Amino acid sequence: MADSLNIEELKRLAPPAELRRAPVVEGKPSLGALTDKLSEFAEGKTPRWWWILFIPAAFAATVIFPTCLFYQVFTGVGVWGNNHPVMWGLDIVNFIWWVGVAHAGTLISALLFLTKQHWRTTIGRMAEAMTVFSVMMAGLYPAIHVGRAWFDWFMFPIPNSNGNWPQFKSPLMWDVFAVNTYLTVSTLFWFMGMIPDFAVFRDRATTRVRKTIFTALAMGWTGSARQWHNYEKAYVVLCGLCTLLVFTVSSIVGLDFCASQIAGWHATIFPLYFVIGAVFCGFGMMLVILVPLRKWCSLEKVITMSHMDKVAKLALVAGLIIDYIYLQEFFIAWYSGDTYERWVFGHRLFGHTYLYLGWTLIGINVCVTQLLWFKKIRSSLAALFIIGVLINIGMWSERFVIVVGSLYQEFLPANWGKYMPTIWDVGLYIGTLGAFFMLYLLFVKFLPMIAIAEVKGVMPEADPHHPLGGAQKGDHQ
Amino acid sequence: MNSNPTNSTPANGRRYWRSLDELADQPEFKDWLHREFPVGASELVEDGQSRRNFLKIMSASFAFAGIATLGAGCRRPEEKLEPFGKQPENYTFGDVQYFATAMPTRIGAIPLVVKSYEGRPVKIEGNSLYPGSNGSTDRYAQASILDLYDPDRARHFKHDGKVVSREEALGFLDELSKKFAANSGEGLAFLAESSTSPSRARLQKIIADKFPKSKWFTYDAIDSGIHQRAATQAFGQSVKPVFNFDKAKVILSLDCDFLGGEDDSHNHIRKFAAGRKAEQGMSRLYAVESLFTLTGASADHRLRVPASRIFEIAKAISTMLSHLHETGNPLGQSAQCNIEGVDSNWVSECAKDLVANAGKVLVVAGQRQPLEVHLLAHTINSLLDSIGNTVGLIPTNAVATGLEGFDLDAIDTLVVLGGNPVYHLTATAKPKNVVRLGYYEDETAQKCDWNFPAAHYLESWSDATTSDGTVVAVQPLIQPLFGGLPELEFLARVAGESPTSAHEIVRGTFGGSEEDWKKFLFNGFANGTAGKSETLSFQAAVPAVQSVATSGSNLEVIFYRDSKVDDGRYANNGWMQELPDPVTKMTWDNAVLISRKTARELGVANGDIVEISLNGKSVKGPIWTQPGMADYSLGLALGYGRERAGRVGNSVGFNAYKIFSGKYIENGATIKKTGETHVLACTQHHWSMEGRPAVREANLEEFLKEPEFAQEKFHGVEPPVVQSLYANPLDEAKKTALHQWGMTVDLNACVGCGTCVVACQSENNIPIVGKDQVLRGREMHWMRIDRYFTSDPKRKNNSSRFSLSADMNQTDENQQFAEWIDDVQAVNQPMLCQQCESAPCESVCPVAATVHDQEGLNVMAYNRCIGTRYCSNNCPYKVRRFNFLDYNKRPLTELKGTIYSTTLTHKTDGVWDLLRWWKNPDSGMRSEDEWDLIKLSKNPDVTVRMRGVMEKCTYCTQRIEHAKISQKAKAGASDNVRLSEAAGTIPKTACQQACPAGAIVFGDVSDANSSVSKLKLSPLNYSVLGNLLTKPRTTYLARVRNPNPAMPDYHDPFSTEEFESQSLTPKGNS
Amino acid sequence: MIFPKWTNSLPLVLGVVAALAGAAIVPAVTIYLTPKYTRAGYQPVQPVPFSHNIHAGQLGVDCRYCHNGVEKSWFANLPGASTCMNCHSLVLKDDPRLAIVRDSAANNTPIPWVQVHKVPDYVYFNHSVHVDRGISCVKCHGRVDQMDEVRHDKSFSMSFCLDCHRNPAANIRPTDKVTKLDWQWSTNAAEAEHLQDVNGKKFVHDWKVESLTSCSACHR
Amino acid sequence: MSEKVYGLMAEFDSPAAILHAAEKVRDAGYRRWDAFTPFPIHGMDQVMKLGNSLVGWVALAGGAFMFLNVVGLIWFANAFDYPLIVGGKPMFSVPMTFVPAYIMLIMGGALGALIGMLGLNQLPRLHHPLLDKKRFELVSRDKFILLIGAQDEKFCATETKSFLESLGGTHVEIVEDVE
Repeated sequence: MADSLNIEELKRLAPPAELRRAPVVEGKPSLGALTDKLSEFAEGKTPRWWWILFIPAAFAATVIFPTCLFYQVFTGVGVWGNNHPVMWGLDIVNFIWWVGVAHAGTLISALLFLTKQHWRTTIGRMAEAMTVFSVMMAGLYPAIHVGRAWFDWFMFPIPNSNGNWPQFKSPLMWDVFAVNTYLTVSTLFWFMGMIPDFAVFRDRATTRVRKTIFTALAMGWTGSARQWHNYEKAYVVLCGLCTLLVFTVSSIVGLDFCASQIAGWHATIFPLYFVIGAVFCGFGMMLVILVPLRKWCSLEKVITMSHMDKVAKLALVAGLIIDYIYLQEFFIAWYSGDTYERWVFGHRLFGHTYLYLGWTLIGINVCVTQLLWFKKIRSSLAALFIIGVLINIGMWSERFVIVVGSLYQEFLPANWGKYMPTIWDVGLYIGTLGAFFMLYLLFVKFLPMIAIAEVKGVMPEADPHHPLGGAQKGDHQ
Repeated sequence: MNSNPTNSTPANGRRYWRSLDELADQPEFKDWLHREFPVGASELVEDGQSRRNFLKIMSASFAFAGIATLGAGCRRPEEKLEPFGKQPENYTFGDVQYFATAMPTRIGAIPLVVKSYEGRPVKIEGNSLYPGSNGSTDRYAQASILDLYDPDRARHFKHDGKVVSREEALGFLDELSKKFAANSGEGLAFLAESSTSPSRARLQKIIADKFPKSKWFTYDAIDSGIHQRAATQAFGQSVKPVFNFDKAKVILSLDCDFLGGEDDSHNHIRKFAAGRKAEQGMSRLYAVESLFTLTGASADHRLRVPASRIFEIAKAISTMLSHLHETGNPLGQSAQCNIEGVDSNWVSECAKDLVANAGKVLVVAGQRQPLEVHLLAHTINSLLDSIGNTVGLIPTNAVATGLEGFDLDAIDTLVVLGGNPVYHLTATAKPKNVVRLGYYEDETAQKCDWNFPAAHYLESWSDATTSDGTVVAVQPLIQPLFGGLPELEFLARVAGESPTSAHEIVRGTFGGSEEDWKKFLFNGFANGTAGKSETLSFQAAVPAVQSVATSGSNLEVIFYRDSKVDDGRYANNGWMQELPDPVTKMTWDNAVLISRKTARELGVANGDIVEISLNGKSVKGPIWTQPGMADYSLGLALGYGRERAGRVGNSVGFNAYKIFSGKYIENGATIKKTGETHVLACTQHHWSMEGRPAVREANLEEFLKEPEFAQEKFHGVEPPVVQSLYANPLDEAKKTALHQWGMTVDLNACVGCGTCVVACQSENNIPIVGKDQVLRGREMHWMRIDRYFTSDPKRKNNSSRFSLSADMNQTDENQQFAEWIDDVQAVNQPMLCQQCESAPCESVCPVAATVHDQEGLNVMAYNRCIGTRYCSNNCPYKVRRFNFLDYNKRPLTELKGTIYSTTLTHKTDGVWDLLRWWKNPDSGMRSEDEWDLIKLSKNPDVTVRMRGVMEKCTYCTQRIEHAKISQKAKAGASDNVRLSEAAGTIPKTACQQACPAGAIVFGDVSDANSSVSKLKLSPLNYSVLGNLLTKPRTTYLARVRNPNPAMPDYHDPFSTEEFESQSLTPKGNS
Repeated sequence: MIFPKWTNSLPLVLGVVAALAGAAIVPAVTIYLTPKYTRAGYQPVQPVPFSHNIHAGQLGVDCRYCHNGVEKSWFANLPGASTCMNCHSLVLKDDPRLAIVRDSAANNTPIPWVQVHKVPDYVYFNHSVHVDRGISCVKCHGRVDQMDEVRHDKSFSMSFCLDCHRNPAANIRPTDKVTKLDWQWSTNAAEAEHLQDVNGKKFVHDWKVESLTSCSACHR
Repeated sequence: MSEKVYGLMAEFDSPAAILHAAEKVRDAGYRRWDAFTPFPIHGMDQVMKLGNSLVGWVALAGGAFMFLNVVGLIWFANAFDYPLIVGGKPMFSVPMTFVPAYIMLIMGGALGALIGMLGLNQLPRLHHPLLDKKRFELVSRDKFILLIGAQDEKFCATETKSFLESLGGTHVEIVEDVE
């Protein structure tokens, strides 16, 4: 009786089909079934694909990565291709790239939370993990790219008997703060989000080891209303701060460039440019991670096509803003009449040596991105995966073109030179990629990769005012 | 006497100074103890403090900077201070000492003052007391100090390749002397390099008297004696010419690279620069040449013709002038010259200009040109009253040079003094016995029966005569490090003379009173011994030379003296190998220089290895397309391709001596592509200035019309007016600071010779990095000379707008194919830290390692630097240099490789480097003996930088501080602490002091009366990239060219035309 | 239940322990790992038991009698044994403690004194400019005239140098009083302080003493 | 080992059910009670009259503390303690200070939020009586548990139990506090 009434009413209240929000989780599972589903992968047997991915990633992370790192630190930055005038090469390119990858994670989990996008709940955790691991990789580069890495502590305001302090006018100093903050805050955010899910894992634990670990990690979470009360507040605050971080960290990385003198760097657009570029790049990485994982972890009903479609649309939006910035950058270079600016930007596309990278970024970030306008493309997982990979390549090219392309031919032609990475540059990059994917695979396997409590919280069953949440007629207040 | 080495304890000294003990009983050693200007070599042994002070090296031991080294018991390791046993008088430990000496060259000598620290020479400067000198040197003199500390130099007396004792070797010389005294020198021959030493001449005479049947050959691979021989032949007396470029109004260079490759160039540069002051009237230089030389780069008009056709042009000019001389008519139609490929107007207008300036004309012929061209030059000089005006003729002793009559079969024992005849002559046969005094165990040493290590000129007594005839003293600053023999001592022993000590020989030659002798040594030269110019008339017939037309199958080869390794003698000198060639900017190599057209015709490109065949001999070398080079000429630098030069110089470049037969210009060569390629390491890849106003130029006419042409409003382009939001705190500091340092670089005076670069390297402990690192753009020179080739923009398909212009697309590798490089002008710009008042580098450093001091210096605290390299990125001038690897500590053998050994895997002296580093962080990856020599060679006033540290020019802050501290110590309790030019207390930077042209002026810009302040008021004064508002303290004085408007190739400076073609607002449209 | 009840207080305990540890480590580092501790107090045994206390203190020998290069050079030299023998050829001429000195003077074998005061190689300290401009030995070396064996008295850290460079007026004195280690403006501490203030400022002004704190003052 | 009664728990099946039950528990005058749910339940705050969480204020305090500290640090380090002439720029200015201070504000805020949340929730608390209950493990899954504490003035094992059962709660059990 009650059901029919409710359904009648719902039908009356429901918006037309085309405006109706797609369900966050398909298949209308019960809360218990949903919990089983979301815990399944972490508790189940480790599948073969995981090992196939993990072993090479772990090899890169534990062999290639330390080898390249120690060789560089013990021998000198000279093992890389960096030179005079291109003092920054892959080290900083990869730094910005990794920072960029990080950004989409924060954007998805924080900004979309504030804007009450329920669909974010199923992919938020994965995005946050991507953020944490890529910020780790990003943070590594500035620390080890310096000539004397063992003196990195000079960059921290530690009182010392030399009476020396860091120099706070330097954008690099700001970077130190920004990257450290980003790493700390995103880790906190990620961890705090996981606390209720640790409790889920704790309560489901079948072995003593798991029980012990997850009891410790859950820190005594009971899910009481009082805990939720404070938790939700803290979550909102953290989301707000993380949203600020999305716009701040890449802006500060952008300040490294726009606060300098170099033609091609000295532009006020850089903070925005880097933020949007970072988000764009991050959505690319998101696609790369989501497409295979949803299949291999059998999460098609949780990470639905509607989710993929939304990520793709966001990537498209970011891509369009990036395209606008490209346009604007080239226009300003031309319009300024500044010889040096014109030369640098002319060379990005019509010069030599690096013009392939210039066209790669135009080809991908401007052209390939437009494919995302098409519903057909957005609903093809293969296409999305390929576009995700391409976006990462495109954004990497953009970073390269910005860093190297502005340095190799600047004011005095006598200084002009070229930059080519060496195997140690590339090796370190492969090492960080390996470390990133290794950490990510470990995360997927051992930690709650989907925010169980959050997803349950946005199910209709969780709404006390919804029939599925047990609401009776007349409960609406 | 500062110290008494006989009493020293070498117990904790390194092996080098062991020789002191061994030497203690030698008579010449005792003599050394008692000479006038002693040195404290024994300090090296005795004083731990000074040994530490050798190398102000910063290393990872200071990882806990400010927390002190955590050694045993949380204390630092114990160090010993070992003072003299007997306190020396008049000697203050730690004080700098200066000694006058001279570096002998082939046809003269360079008077020097050498700075010595605790008994070891560390820096060479010119002797400014020497009449006419501005205290400058040439690059060879600057670099020669590194040879002193070369770990590869000959260290042992050797017989048949085995080490023998010094006594045994000297005993052999005695025997030799007795043997030939018995047969009056039958079968004894000497092969020596030319020398201007009166003492050697005296010994040579003694030998000739004592061994009348002996023979003496003087041979130089680079023959600089032709000027003297030509003048002698032309004027019928034994004279040598002195060219007074400062007195000339019009100079015609007939393939004479007097500013670059010729001997005595530093004097020429000084005089030439003195005659080229835009405000005070300037001389005009016509250059006719084949190679693109520094002289050509400085020329107002340059005609590129094959070197073998210079005679025709000289002949044409002299004919025109004779015609004028005989008929009194101005040059008419009859005087047109008809030389294929040469604009006849060029020749005739040049001749007219010469005539118009008669009496103030100087025609010089290059030393590689045949005698006939020299005679023609003297003909013209005589016709135009130059003799006695612009050309001085100084009486001199005739010297026979060459190898005529050198017969191996007739020689029983050949004594080789210096040189490297096996390499220079590619000799294979050898006389029965060869005794050699040599500085290296080189190619020649391999073929000698006896080898005696020679002493460096800084280790030996000698004397020399400068190009103007003044006698100068060569006195040692340090006891021979490896017990080498001075040349005079060696000769005296061969002659069986007594005394054998070089000191006494020189003293004997000098004669005079003890007072005069002391003065001679103090000043470094004997005043008033300069030759007086004589007025002589030309009296020789000029034989004609048959000129050969060159073509692709009949190429002309020009062998030239390399601007770095000379004839090969500096091949193992890392500074010289790494110094960019002033014209090609090439390091660590020589190449086959060729013009674009010829290269195209022959189908070769840069880096292609070709085989050059000449007179049945051949050699392989890489091609390098040289802008401005004459077609169908090949330029081959001598002195490379050494097989036994040492670890630095071995197998660098190719050996052009293989096809060299004594003539510097030869025709009939062919080249063949071998299909192999070779990578050449240049420090500057881009040739064009792309129309950017870095170097600003104008013709004299324009300058007179608009003196302020070079100002910020350069050719109508206004700099943006930007007001800073905040006051510069430096402006506040200026109010109380004692000085404000600044510098001007006169581009009009600079010829780009590179002396400053070497001087800076020597002063500031700048390491060499090796070819591989240069290829990666990591050379460490704090000061570099930017050389741009400019060309008529109409010949360039170029535009700065956003167009798909061909030029923009072009890689630096493809510049060699562009047509515009055929006829170019070259401009040089010394580029060093500009000491910007609003320095972009400083604000980006996260650790405040580079900041401004109150006197306007952009200072760099190396020990604070962590190496983010951001400062270099943000420096628009790119004058900061980064230690990508531990260049000081890397072994010499790794200069050429690409694999970097790391402390993780490398062993030195049998011990893992990591372990060595743990025990002593100062240790390098170099063996201890090599490392010790390197420490000796460093300037203790400048921190030696480790890897991972950015470094840069600071206007020689160590010199500034030294001057300030001296002044303050002198001032004591008074306020007389300010340095002033009037009092002569302003220090000179190393580059300034070394510059022969006086192009660099440094001083206190807050003193309105200082010369630098006055120069900054010059209308020519401008800032490079001034529109970036960096407010550089180093400013440049624009270059003024003085072309002849009547000439067919009269035009605005190409750089100006290029700028205007790129500029958005064309000239006159502002 | 895995964790017993007492573990509930673990976070608090750990927090308190960490706070206490931090509170202990920070001062420990600042005291024991800085030159104030690692350098100051260093007092090696010297080969010759030379007493500054007797020579400089009781006998009143001027510092510059032995360290005679201090006004001319960056380096305050150690005297040669011949300097010692100026007196000790008469005084204590056969004392066994002076055997090394006599040997050194006779044979020119250097005495291996152990270095006490030292700055890092990249620091270019110059004695002459300090001593000639009214900075007393005592400011850096302490009361050497009261030490039997020389002890490293001050920290010699960069901030130690900076303290004086930032405020030369507080440390400057008349140039003839530089080697008088016990000299005071007045025996009355308050008056001495006042006189130092007044005269210090006067000297700084009259002698144009600069307060150099930029890198170039010490590093090259 | 002593055992003490910690409270009575009752299980509910839906968010609405526990919300209604909570209202009734509140209306019945209980004060020491709590609802344990797998996710926050909309409306529970009002039912329990929890008011506004203090976490926000803790975060604000953390952010402000960091911001002011960094501003002070920069002024002290670069303008007061060791002023050096850097790039012709002022020793202390807004642009150079704001960026690091602002980013550290975020750091302080975030730390404040987390620490505030943990502190107010008295976490970490590894030992909890409820964790011993087998049925409690379902709270993180799909069950909703209401607990009335033994220390509540109105608590009475039997009465409260029947009260809870009357609210529709199932599996009403006593929770013991094990030392």
